[in-house]
Amino acid sequence: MDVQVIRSTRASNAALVLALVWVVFAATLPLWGESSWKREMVEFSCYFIFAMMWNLLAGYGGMVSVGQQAFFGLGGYALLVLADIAGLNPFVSVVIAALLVALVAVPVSWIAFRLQGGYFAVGTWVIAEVFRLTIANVPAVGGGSGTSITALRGISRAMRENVTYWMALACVIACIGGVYLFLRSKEGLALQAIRDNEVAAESQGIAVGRMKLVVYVVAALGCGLAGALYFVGNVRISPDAAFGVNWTAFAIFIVVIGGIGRIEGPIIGAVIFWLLNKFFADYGTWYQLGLGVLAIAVTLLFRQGLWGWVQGKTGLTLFPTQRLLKVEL
Amino acid sequence: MNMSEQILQTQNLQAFYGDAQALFGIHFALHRSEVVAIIGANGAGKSTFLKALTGLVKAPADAVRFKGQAIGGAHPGDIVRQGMALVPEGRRLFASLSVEENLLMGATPGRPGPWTLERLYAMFPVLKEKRRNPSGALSGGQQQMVSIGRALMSNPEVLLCDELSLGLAPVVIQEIYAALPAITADGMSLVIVEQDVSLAQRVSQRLYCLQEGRVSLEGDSQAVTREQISQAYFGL
Amino acid sequence: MFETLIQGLLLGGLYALFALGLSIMFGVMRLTNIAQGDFIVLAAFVAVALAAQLGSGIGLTLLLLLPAGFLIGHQLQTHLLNRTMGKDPLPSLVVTFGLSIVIQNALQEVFSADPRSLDSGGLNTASFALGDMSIGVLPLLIFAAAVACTVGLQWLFARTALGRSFRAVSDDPEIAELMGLKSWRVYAMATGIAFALIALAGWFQVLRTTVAPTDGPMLLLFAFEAVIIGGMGSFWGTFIGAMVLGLTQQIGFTIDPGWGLWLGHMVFLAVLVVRPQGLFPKTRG
Amino acid sequence: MSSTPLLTLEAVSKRYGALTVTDNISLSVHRGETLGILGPNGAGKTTLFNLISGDVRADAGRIAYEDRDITALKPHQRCRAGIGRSYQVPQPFGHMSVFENLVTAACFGGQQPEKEAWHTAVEVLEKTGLKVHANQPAGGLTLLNRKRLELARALATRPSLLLLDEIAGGLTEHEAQELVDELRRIKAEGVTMVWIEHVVHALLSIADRLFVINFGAKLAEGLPQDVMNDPEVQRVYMGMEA
Amino acid sequence: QSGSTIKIGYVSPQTGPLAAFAEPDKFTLEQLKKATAGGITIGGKKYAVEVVYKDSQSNPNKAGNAAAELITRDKVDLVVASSTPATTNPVADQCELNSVPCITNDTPWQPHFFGRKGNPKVGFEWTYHFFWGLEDVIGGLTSAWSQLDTNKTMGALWPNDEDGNAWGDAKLGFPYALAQKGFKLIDRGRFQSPINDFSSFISEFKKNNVEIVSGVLPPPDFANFWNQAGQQGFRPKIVTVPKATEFPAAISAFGDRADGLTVEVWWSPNHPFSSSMTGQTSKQLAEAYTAATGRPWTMPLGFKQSLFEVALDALKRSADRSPEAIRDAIASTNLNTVVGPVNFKKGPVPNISKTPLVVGQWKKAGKGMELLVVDNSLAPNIPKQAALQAIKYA
Ligand SMILES: Nc1ncnc2c1ncn2[C@@H]1O[C@H](COP(=O)(O)OP(=O)(O)OP(=O)(O)O)[C@@H](O)[C@H]1O
Ligand SMILES: Nc1ncnc2c1ncn2[C@@H]1O[C@H](COP(=O)(O)OP(=O)(O)OP(=O)(O)O)[C@@H](O)[C@H]1O
Ligand SMILES: [Mg+2]
Ligand SMILES: [Mg+2]
Repeated sequence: MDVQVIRSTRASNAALVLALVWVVFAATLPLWGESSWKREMVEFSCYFIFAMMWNLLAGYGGMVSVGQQAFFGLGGYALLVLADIAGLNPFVSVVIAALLVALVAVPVSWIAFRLQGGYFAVGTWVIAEVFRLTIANVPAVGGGSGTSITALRGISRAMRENVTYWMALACVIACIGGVYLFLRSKEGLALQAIRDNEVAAESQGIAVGRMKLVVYVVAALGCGLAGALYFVGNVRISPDAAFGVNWTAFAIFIVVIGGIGRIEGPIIGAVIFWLLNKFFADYGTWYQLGLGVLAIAVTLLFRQGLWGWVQGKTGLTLFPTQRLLKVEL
Repeated sequence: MNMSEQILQTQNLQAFYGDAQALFGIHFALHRSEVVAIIGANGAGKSTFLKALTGLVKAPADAVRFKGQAIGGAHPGDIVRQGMALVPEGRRLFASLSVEENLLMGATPGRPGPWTLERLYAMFPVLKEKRRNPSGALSGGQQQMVSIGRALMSNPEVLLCDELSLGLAPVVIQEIYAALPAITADGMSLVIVEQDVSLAQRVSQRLYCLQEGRVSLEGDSQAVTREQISQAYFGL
Repeated sequence: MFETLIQGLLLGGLYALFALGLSIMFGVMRLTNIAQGDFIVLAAFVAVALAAQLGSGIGLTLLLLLPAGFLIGHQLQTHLLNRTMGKDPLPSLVVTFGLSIVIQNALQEVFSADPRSLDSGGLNTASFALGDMSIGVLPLLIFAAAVACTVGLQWLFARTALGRSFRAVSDDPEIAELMGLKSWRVYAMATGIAFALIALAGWFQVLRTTVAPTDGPMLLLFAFEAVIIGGMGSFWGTFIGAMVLGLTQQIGFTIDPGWGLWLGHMVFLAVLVVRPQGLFPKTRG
Repeated sequence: MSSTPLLTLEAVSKRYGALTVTDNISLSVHRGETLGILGPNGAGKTTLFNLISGDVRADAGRIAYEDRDITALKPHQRCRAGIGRSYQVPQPFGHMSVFENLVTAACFGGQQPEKEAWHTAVEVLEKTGLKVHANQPAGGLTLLNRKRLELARALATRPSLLLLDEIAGGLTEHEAQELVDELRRIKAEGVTMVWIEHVVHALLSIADRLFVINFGAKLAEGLPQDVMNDPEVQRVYMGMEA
Repeated sequence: QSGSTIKIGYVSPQTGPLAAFAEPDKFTLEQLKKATAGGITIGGKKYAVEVVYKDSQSNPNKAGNAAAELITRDKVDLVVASSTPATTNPVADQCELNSVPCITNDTPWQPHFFGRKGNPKVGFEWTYHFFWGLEDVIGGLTSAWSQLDTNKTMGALWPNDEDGNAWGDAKLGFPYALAQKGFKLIDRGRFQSPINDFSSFISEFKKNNVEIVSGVLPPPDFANFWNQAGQQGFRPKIVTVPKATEFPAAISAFGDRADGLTVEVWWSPNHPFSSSMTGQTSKQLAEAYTAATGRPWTMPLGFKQSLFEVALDALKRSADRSPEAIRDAIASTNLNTVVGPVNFKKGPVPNISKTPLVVGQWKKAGKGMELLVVDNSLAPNIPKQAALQAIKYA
């Protein structure tokens, strides 16, 4: 018997080509671009990676967390410790910091996984607060006042900007590619099954606990990476800012606007967020107010986010993860 | 009381789920104190029909007339206040309410009548035992009893029952169907959706068979034959 | 030690008052109101504006504030939040989060960033002696109000038809409609009550301290913790949760002020690890 | 029945508060047989399944499967060991297509690589008549098809022990007959089955043995005709006065 | 770089909890616009002046970002920033990293300098800062407190943030200096702000018979403390809580209970200086502000003005518009501003210039409160207006 399963669409093939073109284009940017573009790209990479991880956790893993800033902040502080205190190369430190954060996520998951639904959301937030308050009581990393990361002061501006930029770009590509491949694999199936019905998933042979742990740790790794990367660019770190709940708030904003539970979502969302920030950020209070109104409006009018809406109208899927059985009738 | 008085009719009732049409012009009538059975294959539209009667699925106003009034598309709450109650498919109890509170919820429309907690407990003694238990912790059959009881508490003139016997032990099915005469004795009319055709024939006076959203057979329950029914089921 | 205990309970009373509105909305609608704190702050500003405009005393201000709170909650639910209801908790999370940002910035635009307070005519510093301890009248009033509200809500939910309908609609809105309820009205009623409590909390907050437009979020987390320690949807649970939180924080402050909040959070997490469903899950009749 | 039993329950008990829902039940299921479980509503039948599949932990007693103590295993481990189950109230993965539901079950429960899982899924689709719905989201299926999916998904895990909880409820006579035929074929493949069913005639047409539960405890056990003639069973379950 | 326009980037907390500090911003920028309407001359060339104004949202991340954006996108020639370490430190760090000249103020110099891991022997290359230091506030306050007859026991309220940690620092902050001056300090350690209950502090203060309370608290924290002190019968003679009591609006929120509170004064209409940019005296500046906005004067007003005074002065003296030239011009600043003289060569450490500090007390005046200078021991040129009085309790 010949079983045919369709896993790509014409749009997705086109998107793949476009993505390759974009990668080449983006990778050469330091050769011809402005340094402000690099900086913006790095900053929004951090937002994007963070949002992507939140989407993985909430949109695919069904774990709506309001506490991912815990790992963002830890990533930043790990960078501080590695680069400033231990004296490692700051760029190498970014990677090690992310791995360390993933390690921390393992015991943290033990507490977080005791909770479900709304309890999980608030519980993770409190965990993030515990990290914030703990770090704020450690004078070696600046306590509640925070401190400056000085490891980059000796490095030349061009070198620092380019390396940071390429790192950010590599992280973004790895993030999109990794999540996409993961969701297409059979683990992706398990993840979706868990999101739909945890009890049934367990009884169909899926090791729900382990699967959630993997997702949680991967998301923590990504958030830690985003955090470390962010503070390489923004050399001042303090507990309130590093562990601020607005990191997660922005991630939610980005994901919801773009469309949750789809890879296109955070991409679209991050682009919109970037545009809004670029053109309206100087309006202060009104800009913030507008963001709030926009989040409300999109939620009410486009339940599935903007991409979900486009998809509903056109059937377009750039990152297909489903398996379509070809049935001859 | 005039036995032939029609308490409920539908005229060319159509119903949709979004763009998909589920009912294609149903003509139906129910008399006072009558028991009518609705049978039909899965997906034939039986549940949809009951939902359209009770306002859970929208219908044109004139398509449904209850006690002479056009009630198609009215709010379910208004319909139940006028005296038509539904025992929904799949029980659908309020999980965080106790058994007794579930029953009391049925009394929300505030219609006077013979059905009270005492009378229900007399009919289903298990429920009295479990009246303080959360309804979520009941077995399937016990839940079905609560669901029926809840509908009865509104003292309806027409009671619609969707798949009453689904998942019930024979002993309970017997109990429930044995209780039907007591229920209709007060002049209540019944519409029963039933999968077990012979049971449906036994307890009802007339029956309708639906097929793909249309009435494919209508007649006196005792008079219709097996052949007619299987033809009506599958449209052979 | 005794003093720490008393002060801890009084602090718990404050948290309970912050938390009860949240508990209602959690319980009836599975709605996580991220803007809870901001609405408390909004109520506080409205109280200040009312007092300034009408020159009314604090009592009259409250009298106006409570129905206004109810009305705002009712309308908010009817026109906005009802459209976010459903199995998925995310839409309401995002909408209330959006509201939180809108309120903060709108308040700042209208009232500027300055902190405000309501002149309580000495109530905020009044006290009476208990042994060699002196206890504030206002904290005691807050505590009493929290107890009264808890008793009232518990009675309302567990013993009245309205309470039953709250729970029924929260379980299965479609079937509740079959029983003759209009679920959006029930929701609006619940949110109205929650917002009357928010108004009360805002009024007390602006009497006991100053309030600035961006204070909202800090009020939220403790309210959350109280609700969850207690177990969502149970009012005595929320009250006890608030007490646990107030007490641990107070004990923490007494031991070392740097670790007081930390200890509160740790106890919260510990409770959840031991009893993930909270201490008193779910109201039952 | 000389071979060692496939599944053995030894004095298993489960309580919810003051209510004992499984009361000291001992039970053996032999390889290849089909065991029917009967009992009034609320007797504890579904709970018994939950105990076997691991969804609910036993308070006391021991459960052995293929000579291995599985009392402490997690549900997914028991599934991989070969215990497949369906749920009385269908629990589909609502946002996934029917096909993907089955691929998931085959991949994880059946521990097959993805490509093989596709084949298994298609086989099962054909067997259960769900092929026309293969690419539909499972959440949009009718109740009947959801029940079919329950069976299909359990089959896709390629179980050697199949636990079926009321899969014939709501079927027309014709459909029930088709279902029984299908189960016969599965049985012929050597799959051991335990079937809870209130549609007694369907159950009787296939069961080798019956086990009757009342108030969480065993009421009767034995060959179908013996059990059905037991006056106690007739009174408690069938509602016939002796 | 845009042809004949000099760009100054300005970062300030327009929104968020610190927004009160940025209240005079719009007015100050108006003043600057008028003063530079005809352009300025740098190295013999005429330039228009443009200010790019960025919001830090009271968040250090945003402040750092804003500075980076000013540098890379807007390509400003000079960055200025003010109002608390949460804004000035990240901005200065970005400038140092990207080799862009930077002037900041309104942060005590120790948290600015040491908080950024500055080395007193070397200093910074690109970033300059002027404000008073902890030694000033300690000296000023202790001198003011000594006007009254107290038991010299002080209770501390220092939160775990940039300011609180600096004030409470064992070596650089109050503890060491107070011990030197014979004060007894009751310090329970840094606490996490916001905090809803101060009773553990109050009972400790009562137990130790504290007569002076000092700390750096945000308004809600102080309101909590002050109300609970009333409830629990704690009646210190002197209460000096900067931040919470620096702003007229915050003070009016305390009503009568503000009467008698003391605060360090960094600028007031009473300061005998005038602006190098507009020629206004302190008093005229305050009056112009009230006339334009309808609001009472506030301390940041003077410092916002002086920030741009120093910036303009440096630009005008710069040899050309290169970053190095502008930096060198800043380094050689010697200017009399509306907050006093600024000279980065004379600082306690490199890159820092100190401005004078006095101590004031809020006194009831008609319906509102007015701030009167009660101690000028560190800056005798600023006239003292009244003597310190103990807080009166009903
Ligand atoms: N919520 C819904 N959304 C879309 N289509 C629906 C919905 N519910 C039912 N349908 C469709 O409407 C048709 C009639 O369904 P209905 O549930 O009324 O059938 P039924 O006769 O009650 O079947 P069963 O015996 O399985 O209960 C079916 O084709 C079904 O797929
Ligand atoms: N989670 C629970 N908490 C408390 N009691 C429960 C719980 N689950 C089931 N019960 C009780 O256990 C008993 C057995 O339930 P079970 O679902 O096993 O019955 P069953 O035999 O499958 O009934 P049915 O034939 O109606 O499905 C019932 O009385 C039920 O009320
Ligand atoms: Mg149906
Ligand atoms: Mg069962």
